[in-house]
Amino acid sequence: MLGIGIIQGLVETARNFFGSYTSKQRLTTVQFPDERLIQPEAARVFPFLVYDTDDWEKGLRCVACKICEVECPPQCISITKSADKKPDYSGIYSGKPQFYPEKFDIDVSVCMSCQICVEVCPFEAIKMDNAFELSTDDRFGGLMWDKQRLAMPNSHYQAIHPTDAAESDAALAEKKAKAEAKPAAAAAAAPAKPAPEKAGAATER
Amino acid sequence: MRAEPITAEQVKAAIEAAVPGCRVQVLANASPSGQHSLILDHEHAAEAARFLRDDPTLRLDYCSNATGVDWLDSELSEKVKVKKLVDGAETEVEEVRKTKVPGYLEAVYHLYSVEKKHGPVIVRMRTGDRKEDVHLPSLTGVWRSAEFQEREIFDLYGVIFDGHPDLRRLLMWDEFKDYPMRKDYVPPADDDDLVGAERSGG
Amino acid sequence: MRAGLGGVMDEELKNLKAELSKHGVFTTTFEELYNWGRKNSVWPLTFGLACCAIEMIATTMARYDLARFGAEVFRASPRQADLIIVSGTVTKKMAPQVVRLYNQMPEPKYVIAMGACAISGGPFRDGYNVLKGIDRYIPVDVHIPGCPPRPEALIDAFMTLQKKIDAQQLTGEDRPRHLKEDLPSEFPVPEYGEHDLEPPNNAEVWNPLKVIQK
Amino acid sequence: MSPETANLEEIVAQVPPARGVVEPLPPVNAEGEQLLEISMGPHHPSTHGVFRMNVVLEGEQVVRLKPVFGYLHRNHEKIAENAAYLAAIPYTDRLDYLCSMTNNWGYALAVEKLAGIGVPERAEYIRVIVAELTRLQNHASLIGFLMQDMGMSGTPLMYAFREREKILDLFESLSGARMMCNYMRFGGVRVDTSAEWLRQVRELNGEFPRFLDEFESLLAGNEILMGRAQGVGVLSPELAVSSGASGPMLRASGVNYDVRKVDGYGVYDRFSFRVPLGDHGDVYDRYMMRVLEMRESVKILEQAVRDIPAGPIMDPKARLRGLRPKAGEAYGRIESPKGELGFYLISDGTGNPYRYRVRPPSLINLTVLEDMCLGRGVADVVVILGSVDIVLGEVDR
Repeated sequence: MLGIGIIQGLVETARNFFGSYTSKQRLTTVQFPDERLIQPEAARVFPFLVYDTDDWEKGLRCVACKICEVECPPQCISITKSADKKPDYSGIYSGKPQFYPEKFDIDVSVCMSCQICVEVCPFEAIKMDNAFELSTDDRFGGLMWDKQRLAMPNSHYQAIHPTDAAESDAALAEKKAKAEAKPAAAAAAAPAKPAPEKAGAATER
Repeated sequence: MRAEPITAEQVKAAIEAAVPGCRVQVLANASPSGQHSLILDHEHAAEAARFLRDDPTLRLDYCSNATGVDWLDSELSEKVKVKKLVDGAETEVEEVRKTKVPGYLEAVYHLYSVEKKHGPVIVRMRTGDRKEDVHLPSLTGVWRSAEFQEREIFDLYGVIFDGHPDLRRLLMWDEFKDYPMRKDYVPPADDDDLVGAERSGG
Repeated sequence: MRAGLGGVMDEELKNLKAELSKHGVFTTTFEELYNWGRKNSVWPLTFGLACCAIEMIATTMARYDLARFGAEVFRASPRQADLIIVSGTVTKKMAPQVVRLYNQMPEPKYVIAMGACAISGGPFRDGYNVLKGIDRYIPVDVHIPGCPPRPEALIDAFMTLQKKIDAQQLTGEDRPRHLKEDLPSEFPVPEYGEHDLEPPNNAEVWNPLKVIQK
Repeated sequence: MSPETANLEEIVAQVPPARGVVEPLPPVNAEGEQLLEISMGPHHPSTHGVFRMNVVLEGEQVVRLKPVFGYLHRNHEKIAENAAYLAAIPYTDRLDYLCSMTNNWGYALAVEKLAGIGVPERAEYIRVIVAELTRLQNHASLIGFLMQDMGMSGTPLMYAFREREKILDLFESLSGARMMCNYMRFGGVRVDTSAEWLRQVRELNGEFPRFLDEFESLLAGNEILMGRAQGVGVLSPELAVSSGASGPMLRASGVNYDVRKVDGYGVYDRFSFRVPLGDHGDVYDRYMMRVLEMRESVKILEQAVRDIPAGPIMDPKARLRGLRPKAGEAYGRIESPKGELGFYLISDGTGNPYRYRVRPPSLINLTVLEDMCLGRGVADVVVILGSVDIVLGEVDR
């Protein structure tokens, strides 16, 4: 009979309508600013630079090797390498002085959030943040992030991506242990360096 | 369900047997994919294509992909050229002989058979050069799927397909003059390099 | 009208209003009412360009429900729309159409540049057919970085826009663009050239940072 | 189209030639009635983006329809030719932006062919899982959009997006992004799935048939839908094959050709699933094809999640950076939800592909748009276009 299909469809809509009063399955609205979805751990939006210790500038892990700048698909990273070396504040380079980025800019108006910079970074220095409320009316100032804007403590990374952060900390600790084992083997009684919190995170794992 | 792969040599032999005078050249592919291709000459390309489509054993009725490639003028330097030079005595001197290989544009067709479920057979055609002699026969009459793809090749590479029913630009606007996918295309200069400006300013 | 009232008076007025509302008396100014009405009935144009358009559609769907912010109806005609969300890559072939749509919208009108491509060309900025940001031809009110921005980010941008509307004054030097008679509400539509759009940008709108040589 | 019954000459004769547009149509037809030329798009709510059709009407009937492309031509191929092999993966996400996972796969498959990289078994299974999830969400949203085009304002699209969000949540928790997953790598996938994630897939997969039932009782028997869709936009199997149509559009015309079966790429030959075929090749068949394919995808998912082996997810020989395949070329194709997605790569031995070409199913499926629309009304054009399932990012690239 003509109309049966339509009535069937209307029954379905009615079921959804009334169901929305009882079932969370059918009423999926998230009242966004007041109520937020829990972002999954893997969520990524824009990169940030990890630093250890309390000083963002001294503690940046980045050594300005420029791998991310080269590999970045949309070429939105711009790095200027320093002329001098800074002491190893972050404590992950076994005390050896390292170059540092004099300038590290990411143009987030170009960034495509692909995470390739994170994958290619050999120093665990750049990671993905999950903050997304970034709308601005400032076209140039607001979307060109310099290294101060990009710097985030390692604790932030541990907070937003706990699993990945633990892995990254462990990898660093292992690397450090290896690096320390070499001189230790050569000069048997080398004075132990003050262990930063990294080692602790690794043993916990 | 998968059919036996057909080799490029088999197809070449079949075409040459069926289309008298057709010059077919097998282009070997060194990559692990092992997809070798056939270069057809212009005069017999349409006929050969029709044969490939209609031959009951090949039955390549499905032209999956048609695309253009731009090969720039290249210099082939052959180091192994061993030359005899009479310099008092006969000596063998290694000489680097450079031969200019003129560039050309190429149209590549990937053919499959829906009926026989085999493929791909890859067919190529090459233009004489990159400037004047850029004509190729259109295969739209054989496979309708080439219609838009040949238009795209015309648009982006500047290959003129003779016999195409509607050869207009596909993606760029009609007033556009360049062929942007060519390797030597230079995009219009951007008066302000924005990234540089931001970076030194900010 | 706020014009003529100083900052101190403003503060006092606010306190007075708060005090009154405690007693059940609600007061408003014409400006507040006007802005309140405008900010809660921003109708966007049904206008999708690329990837971000899918996130824009997702924003209007059940889970994120942009309708909660007064953007209930997406209008397909620019004549009925207040907001154009430039959601995706603007190509050079498309740019004249975007400007034309903007011109056809009645004042007051707003532009949200959603996603990297609309702001600056984004990942596709090196393409020969890609416009490096829609702000070369029309003024943009809110930029959302992201590729594509999450639906929440679009809602956030929408709220930024609402705040912006709310803060607008009806008189004085700082009054918004649509109340200044001498400012244009339409912008010239670029034309297809032989190699590029002509002109490649609208100098009246496009105001990039100047290169500072170090 | 079985070889026994097919009379070759008849088949070949049934393919109408491509139509030219060389001379403009006269402003009036033979009876002196005015012809009307309208430009649908690039800003049109039913064109799924920035597609444009120049339509010439005689009364209400379409007498000519010429698609105009390029409004989203963002030079994907040129950009990829100037970048490293790795850098093109996130760009492939943005081709068919509803199906980033299958785009990744198509490109990864072509590069793996080009460079001779193997893929571990677990990665192949993960690829199948994410590809079939992609198919589910693509087909669900396509049906929503198609119904929107028919005038069912909002409801089916709303339901489809409700389910789509669940799948996007899975993608996000796996890869970090809802739409632009950037998940696959040459020789495997980027991150491993957790047992919890697989459990969620199993759960979603268990619930999905219920949604499909609902969807079907909402739509399939609807008389208005039947009236609008049946017998509209008929595509003959001969023309479908000749015009390179692929995916659900080809199979709706009754041609049994599914790259998953024919090429058996990945581990698809290990799963039992059927290839649904249509009878009439009209809009309704194309709609039903998506519904039936979703049911098959559910089956594949069930088997894949059940059988997924443990093991590595990356080929040990594969490297992330600095891939330099030796000179040569490769064409790899997969069955994306839109149709046959191919990638054609030519390597000249450097770190960038010399030629990088995407075979876009959306564009090639539009070859026959005019043939399907001729003689129909304007309202049908919208529906026929909707049933082709195009995404402009892929049409124009």
